[in-house]
Amino acid sequence: GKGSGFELALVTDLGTIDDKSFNQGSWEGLKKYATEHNKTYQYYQPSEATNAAYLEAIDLAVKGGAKVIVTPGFLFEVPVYMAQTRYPDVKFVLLDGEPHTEDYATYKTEANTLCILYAEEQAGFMAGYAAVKDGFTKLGFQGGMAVPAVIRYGYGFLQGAEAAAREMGLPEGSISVMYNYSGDFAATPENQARAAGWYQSGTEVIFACGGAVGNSVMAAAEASTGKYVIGVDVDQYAESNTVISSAMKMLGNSVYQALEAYYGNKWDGGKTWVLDVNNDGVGLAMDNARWRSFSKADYDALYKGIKDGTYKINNASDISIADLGLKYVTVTEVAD
Amino acid sequence: MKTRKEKTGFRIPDLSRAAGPISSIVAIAVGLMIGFIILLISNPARALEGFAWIIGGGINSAKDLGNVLYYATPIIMTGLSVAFAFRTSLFNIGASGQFIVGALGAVLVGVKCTFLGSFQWVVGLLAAMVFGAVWALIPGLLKAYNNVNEVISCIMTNYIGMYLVNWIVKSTVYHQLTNRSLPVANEANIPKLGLDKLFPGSSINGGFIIAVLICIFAYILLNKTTFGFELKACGYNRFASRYAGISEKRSIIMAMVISGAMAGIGGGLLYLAGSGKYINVEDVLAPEGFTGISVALLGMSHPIGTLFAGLFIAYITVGGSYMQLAGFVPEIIDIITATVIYFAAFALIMRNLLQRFRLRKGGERT
Amino acid sequence: MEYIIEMRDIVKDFPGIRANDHVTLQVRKGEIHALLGENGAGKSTLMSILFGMYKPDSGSILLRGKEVHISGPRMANELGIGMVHQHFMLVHNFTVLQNIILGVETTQNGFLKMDEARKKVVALSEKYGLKVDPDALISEITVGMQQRVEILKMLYRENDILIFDEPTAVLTPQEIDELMDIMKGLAAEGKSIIFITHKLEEIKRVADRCTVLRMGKCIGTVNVADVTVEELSEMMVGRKVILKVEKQEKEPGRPVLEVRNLTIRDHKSKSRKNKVHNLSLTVREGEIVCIAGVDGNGQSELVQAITGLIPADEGQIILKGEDVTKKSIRYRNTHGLSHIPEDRHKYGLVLDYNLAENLVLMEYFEPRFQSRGFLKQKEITAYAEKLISQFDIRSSEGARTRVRSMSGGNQQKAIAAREISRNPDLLLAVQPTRGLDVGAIEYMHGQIVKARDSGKAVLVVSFELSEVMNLADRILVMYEGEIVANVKPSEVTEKELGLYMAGSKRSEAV
Amino acid sequence: MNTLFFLIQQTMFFTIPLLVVALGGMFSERSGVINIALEGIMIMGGFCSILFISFMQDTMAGQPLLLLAILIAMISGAVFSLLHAYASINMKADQTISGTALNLMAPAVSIFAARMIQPSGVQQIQFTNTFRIAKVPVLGDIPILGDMFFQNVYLTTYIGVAILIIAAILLYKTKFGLRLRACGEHPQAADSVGVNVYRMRYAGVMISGALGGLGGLIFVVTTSTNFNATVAGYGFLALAVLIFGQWNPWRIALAALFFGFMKTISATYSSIPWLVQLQVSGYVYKMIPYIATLVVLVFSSRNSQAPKAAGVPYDQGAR
Ligand SMILES: Nc1ncnc2c1ncn2[C@@H]1O[C@H](COP(=O)(O)OP(=O)(O)OP(=O)(O)O)[C@@H](O)[C@H]1O
Ligand SMILES: Nc1ncnc2c1ncn2[C@@H]1O[C@H](COP(=O)(O)OP(=O)(O)OP(=O)(O)O)[C@@H](O)[C@H]1O
Ligand SMILES: [Mg+2]
Ligand SMILES: [Mg+2]
Repeated sequence: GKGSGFELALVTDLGTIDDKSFNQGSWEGLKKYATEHNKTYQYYQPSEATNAAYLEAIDLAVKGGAKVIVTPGFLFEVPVYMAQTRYPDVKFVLLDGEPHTEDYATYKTEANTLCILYAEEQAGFMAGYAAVKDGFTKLGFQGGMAVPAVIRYGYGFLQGAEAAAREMGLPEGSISVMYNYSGDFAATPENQARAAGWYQSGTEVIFACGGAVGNSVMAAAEASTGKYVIGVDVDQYAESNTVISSAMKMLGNSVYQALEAYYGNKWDGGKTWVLDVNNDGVGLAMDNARWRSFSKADYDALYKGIKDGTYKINNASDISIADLGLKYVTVTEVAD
Repeated sequence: MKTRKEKTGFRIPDLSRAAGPISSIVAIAVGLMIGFIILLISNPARALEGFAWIIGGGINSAKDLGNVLYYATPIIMTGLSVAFAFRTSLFNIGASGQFIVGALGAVLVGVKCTFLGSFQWVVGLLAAMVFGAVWALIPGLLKAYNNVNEVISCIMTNYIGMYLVNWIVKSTVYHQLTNRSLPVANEANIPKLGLDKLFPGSSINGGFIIAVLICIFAYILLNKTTFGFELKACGYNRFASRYAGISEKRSIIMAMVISGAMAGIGGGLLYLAGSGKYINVEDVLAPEGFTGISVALLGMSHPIGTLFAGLFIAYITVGGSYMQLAGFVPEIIDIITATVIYFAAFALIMRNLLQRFRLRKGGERT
Repeated sequence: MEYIIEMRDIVKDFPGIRANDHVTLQVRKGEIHALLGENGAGKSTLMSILFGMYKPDSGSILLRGKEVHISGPRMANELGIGMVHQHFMLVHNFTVLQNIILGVETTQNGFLKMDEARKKVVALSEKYGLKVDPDALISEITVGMQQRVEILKMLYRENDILIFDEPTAVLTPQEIDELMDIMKGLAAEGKSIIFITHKLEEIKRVADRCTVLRMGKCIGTVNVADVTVEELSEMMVGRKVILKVEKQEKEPGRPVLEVRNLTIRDHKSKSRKNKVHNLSLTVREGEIVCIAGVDGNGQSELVQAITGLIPADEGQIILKGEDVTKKSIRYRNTHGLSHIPEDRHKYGLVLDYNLAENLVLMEYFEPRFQSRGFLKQKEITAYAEKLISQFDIRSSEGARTRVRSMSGGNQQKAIAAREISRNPDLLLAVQPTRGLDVGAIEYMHGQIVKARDSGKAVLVVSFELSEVMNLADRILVMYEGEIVANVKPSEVTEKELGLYMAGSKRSEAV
Repeated sequence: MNTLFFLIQQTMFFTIPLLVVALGGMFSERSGVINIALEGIMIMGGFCSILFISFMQDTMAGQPLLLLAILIAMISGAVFSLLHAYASINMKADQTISGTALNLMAPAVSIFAARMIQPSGVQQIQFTNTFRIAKVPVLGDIPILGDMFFQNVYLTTYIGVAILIIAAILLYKTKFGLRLRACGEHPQAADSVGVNVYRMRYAGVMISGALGGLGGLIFVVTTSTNFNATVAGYGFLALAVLIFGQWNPWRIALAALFFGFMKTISATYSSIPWLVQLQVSGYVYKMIPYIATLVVLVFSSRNSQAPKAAGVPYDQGAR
C-alpha cells in the first residue's frame, strides 16, 4: 500500500534504470513480479559511485521498508558484503557478483544473500557461432567498458566463431574479427564512426555489447547497406532493422525466479545460482531473428551441444585473447 | 562635494556588502519553491512528504549530516578552484581534468607507495596537488605566452587528462576484473580525526577539515596578501599591472597553477576518503569539475561563499536521495539546483537594489 | 528671441547625488553655445538628457518652441539632434563608412547598399573639409580622424543641433584649429552647436554665448565677448584661478635621466621607419623638460621604453648614472622613476580596485604597506585618506570608492597623487592635464612645479602648446622619432614651435 | 579512394553539428552575450525534436518528418535560450552563471519530462532513423564528387552548409548583421545611434538557441537510434570551435572541419590497416584531436578577435 513503504527494492549502479543493461533487465523482472503479485516496489539511485554510497542507498531501501533488495552488478560485491550482516532480516539478490571484502581477501555469502552469475560466454559463443554459420566471415566485437561480463561475451563470441569455422571446414584464419572496447557506454559520434569504419572496410556484422554504444553501431549499420548488428542482454530486434539477433541473458527471469523463491518460502540464500544453458539462463534471440540461413534447428543443436559439453567454453575474463588459442579466427585487437 | 562619511558623520550600514549572501538565499528559496511545484505536478499526494525530505534529509541524523560534509568536500575544492580563477578573471573550465589528474596522483601514491607508512596519505594529497597544478600549468603557460584563450585550452586539457588518466591507470594500477583502479592502501586513506565518532556511520573524514582550511587559506591569500593583490590586479587589468611592475605572465601562470592545485586536492580528498572510490576506466569527464562551476557561481566566487555553496549542494543532494522514499526521482534535485543557480545570476540586480536603497538614504549633495 | 532649444528647470538625480539642479539652458539658432563647468559639474548629464539617454526627473525640453519628450537617441536623431560624445562612440573594428551609416543604413532587399552611402559621405567630407578614408578601420586611424568621423555621423543624419562634449581634449593643436574652423562653418550654415570644453581660450575663439554650471546648478549665461577668460574661470570654480604658471628661474643640477642613441623599431607595420630613431636626451635635477610634438611621432614609444613597458632595440637608458636599459619595470619604479601614463584607463588604474588600492598600486610591496607578504590594511587606508585630502580627490565613498565610478578628472588626480607622493627623482608625465578643468589644471601644474623646485627632474609630454610654453624650462620637439629642436620657451614663439612640430624646421642645437 | 570518401562522409558527422552550434554561439557572442549554455541548448533541442519524431514516426517518415523535427528543434532551442537572454539582458546577470544554470537544467528537465511524458516511463527516447539519403538523385551519380558529397548523406549536412553561407551573409552583408556586431563590440555606440541593443541581443541569443537546438537534433540523428539526455560534451566542443574559429563564420567552418577530421581519424583509425599495424595505444588516437587543436592554437592565438563587449551586461546608464 502507498505510504507504508516499498517491499521490493532495486538499487541502481552507475547507470540509470533504463540503461538497457543490468539495471533495466533486473528492474523489469522485479516490476513484473511485483505487479503480478501486488507488491510495492521502488528503485533507488545512489548519490555517487562509491561503496559507501551504494551502502547508503541500501540503507535507504531498508528504511523504505524493503524486504528484498536487488543489487545489479559486480560493483555491489563489497557493499552487499557489509549490508548482509548489517541487515540480517533483509534479503539481498546480488547479480553478477559474490560478496567479498574490499581487498578480495574474504568471500562470504550469508544466508540472506543470493548471488546470481550469468554465463555470458555461452551467449556470446552462440552469437559468434551463429554468425559464422550464417555465412559471415568478417565479424566485429564492439564492447563498452572492459568489465568481466563484457569480456566474457566477447571471448565467448570469438570461441563460437572459431568452433563454427572448424565445423564448417573453413581454412585457418578465414574468419576475421575486429575487436574493441569503446571505453564508455554512450552513443557518441566516435562510436558511430568506428563502427562505420569497420563496416566500410568490410566487416559484415558487429556484436555490440555496451549499452548505448549499440545504438551508435546500429546508426552506423543503418547508414550502410547489408550490414548487421547483434544485440545484447535483451532482444533488441525492435530497436533497428539491422539487428540480426541478440545474445541474451535472462536478467529479468532470474530476478523473477529469486523473488518467487522468496515468497514461496524457498529462499535459496547463501548460494550462488549460475544462469546458463542448463537453466535457460542465457540464449540467442531467435523469434525475431533475421538470420539468413541459421535456423531454429541449428540453434537447438547448438544449445544442446553447449549443454552436453560438446563445446567447451573458456569463461575466464582475466586472460588475453592470445590465451584463447584461436586458429580459424584472426583477431585485430584495436588497442586502447 | 565631500565624501559621504565626512558629511553625515555616521555610516549607513552597507547592505550591498550583504547582497551576495542575501541574493543567494533568495535564489535558494525560489529554487526550492519551483522544486515543490514540480513535486506537486508529479505526485500531489506525496509532494509534501517529498519536500520535507529535501529540506530535512540532510539533517535527519548525525550520519546524514556527516555525509553532507563528506559530499561537500570534493565539490568545495573544485568550486574553490573555479572561484579562485574567477577572482583573477580566468575561467577555469578545466577543473574536471585537473581533478581527475590529481586523483591519479593520489591513487598512484595510495597504491604504490606503501613504504611511506603513516605518511602515505599526506604524500598522496601532495601528489594530487602537484598533479592538478601541473595540469593547470598547461593552459596557464599557453595563456601567458601565447595568448591562448583559457576556456578552449581547458576544454582540450579536460579530454586529454581524462584519456591520459585512463591510459596510465590501465598500465599501472589497473584491476582488470572491475575495470578500474586498484584499491589504495589503508594508510593512504585520510585519517578520520574522530569525525567518524561525531557522525557515526557516515563517510566523513579529515578531508572536510582540510577543505575548510584551504578555503580560509584562499580567502587570506586573495584578500590579505600582496600576492593576492597582484593576482587580482592582473585579472582586472593586465596593462596596469605591468605598469605597476607586476609580472602578468607570472600572475596568470600562478593563478592557474593554484587553481589547478585546488582541483587536484579535491581529487585527492575524494579518492583517498576511504569510501571505496576508484578511478573507473571510462571515457567520461569527471562531473565534479563542472559541479565546481556551479558551486563557485552560487558562492559568488568568494572562497567562504564557495564553502557554503558546496555545503548547500551536498545538503540537497542528501535530501534528494531521501526523497526517493516518497517515490520521487532524484533528477528533481538537479532541476532545483539549476533553478537556484539561475536565480543566483540575478545577484547583480539585487545588489543594485540594495545599494540604491542605501544611497537614497544617503542624503543630498552639498 | 526664439530659442531652438530650451531646457527648462532640468533636475536629474543619481543615487546620492543631484547631477542637475534646476538647470536652464537656452540655445539660439545658428549660435555656438559653450557649456562650462568643473569636472563633474553635470554637463555631460545635461547633454545626455537632451540626447535622450537619460530621462530628467523634472523639467521640460522645448524644441523650436514646442515641448518634446525625447525617449532615446533614435528620437533625438529624428528631431535633428546629434552628439559627439566625450568618449567616442565608434566601433573599433568597423570601417569609417560602417560607423557613419550604423543605425541609418540604406538597404535593398535586406542587403546593405554601401555605394550610395559612400557617395554621400564623400560628398559631405569634401563639402566640410573633413578628410577621412571611408574604408579605413577605426582602430587604425588617428584620434583626430575619429573625431571627424563622429562629426560626419551627425552631418550624415542631417542633424542641425550639434552637441560636442569635450571634443578638443584629445586633439593636437592643428586638429583643434581645424575643428574650430569646421564648427564656425557649421554655425554659419545655420546649425546650432553646444560646445563643452575646459579650455577657456577655445570658448573665446568660437563661442557666442556660454552657460556655466557649478555643482549641478546653473550659475548663469553670458555673452562670451563681454567677459574675460579670468572672469569665466572664476564663475566656474567660484574663486580666482591663476592661469599662468608661477615659477622661479633655477639652475638645473646633475643629470637624472639620460637617453643615449635610443632606437625603437616598428614591429607591427612593415614600414622601415623607426618609431624612435637614434634619440638622445638628458633631464637634470630641478628642471622641467617638455616634449612637444604632434601625436604619433614616437613620444609614446619613447616614454614606454624609459619606463620599461617596451624594450629598447638599441641604445641605453640611464637613470641616476645607472644603466637600466635591461632592468625590469619594478626595478625602475623603485629606483626613482615615477610615471603618469598617457592612457589612464589602460595603464594608470585598476578600475575595479578601490581608490585606496589604486593609490598604493606602485608601493603595496614596500615594508610600510606589507609585512611578510600580508597587506597592512590600516596603513593603506590611512595613507589613502591622507592623499585624498591632500590632493582633493573627490569621490562618493572616499578610499573605498571603486575607481571605475569616479569622474575622469578625479581619476587623473588620483594617479598624480600616487606618482608625485612617491617622491621620485624623475617624474615622467604624459598629457598630465588631459580632460581636467582649469582648477584642476592649476593644481596639477602647481604640483609639477613643486616637484621641480624640490630638485626633481621632470619630463612632460604634451600635445598642447600653451601647456608646453607655460610649464617647460626646456622644450624638445619630437618629429618622426627624432628630436628636431631643443630650445628654451623664452627663445621661441608658438608659431616657431608649430613649424618644428610639422617637420619643416630643424634646430642645430640638438 | 573508398577510404577517402568514407573519411569525408564521416568527417561531416562530426563537423556539421559542431559547425551549426558554433555558428549559433557566434551570433550570441557577436551580439555581446557569452553563451556557454550551448550544451544545454543542444540537449533541449535534441530532446524536443526526438520526442516529436518518436511520437510521429508511425504516421510519417523520411525527409518530411526530419524537416518538421528540425523546425521543432529550432523553436525549442530558441525558446529555451530565452531564459538565458532574459537573465543576461534584462536582469544583467553574470552570463556564465545563467549559462551554467541552463546546462544543468536541460538534462534534468529532459530526463524528468521524458519519464513523465513517455508511456513507458523511461528516460531514453527511441526513434527509427529513416532520414539517411543513400544517393541524391542526379548529383549522386557525378563521378568522385557524387561519391564524396551526394551519397550516404543526411539532409542536415546540406542544411548545415546552407546555414554557414546564410550566417556569413547575414553577418557581413545586412543591416541586421552590422547592428548585431556593433552591439557586441560597443553597445553604447550602437545605442547612441538608435540601435536597440536589448532587441539585437535577444535576436543573437535566440539565433544561438535555434541553431543550438538544431545542432542537438543533428547530433543525435546521425549518431544514435535513441536519445538519452546527453550530447556527450559536444556543446562545449562547439564553444571551443567558436573560439578556435575566432568568432568568424569561415574560420569557424575551418575549425570545425579540422576538429571533425581529427576526430574521424581518431575514431576510425582501426579501419586503416597501416595505422593499426603501428600498435600505438588507442588512447594516443583519442587524444590526438585535442592535442592537435592546442598545437594549432599556440600558433594562431596572437590576436584575439573576441567581441569586445561580450560578457558585459549592457546598462544604458553606465559607461
Ligand atoms: N551614470 C551615473 N550614475 C550615477 N551618478 C552619475 C552618473 N553619471 C553622472 N553622475 C553624477 O552626476 C554628476 C555630474 O556628472 P557629469 O558627467 O554630468 O559631469 P560633467 O560636468 O560632464 O563633468 P566633466 O567636466 O568631468 O565631464 C557627477 O558628479 C556624478 O556624481
Ligand atoms: N556609473 C556611475 N556611477 C556613479 N557615478 C558615476 C558613474 N558614471 C559617472 N559617474 C560620476 O560622474 C561624474 C563625472 O563623470 P565624467 O566622466 O563626465 O567626468 P569627467 O571628468 O568628464 O571625465 P573625463 O576626464 O573622462 O572627461 C563623476 O563624479 C563620477 O563620479
Ligand atoms: Mg563630462
Ligand atoms: Mg571631463
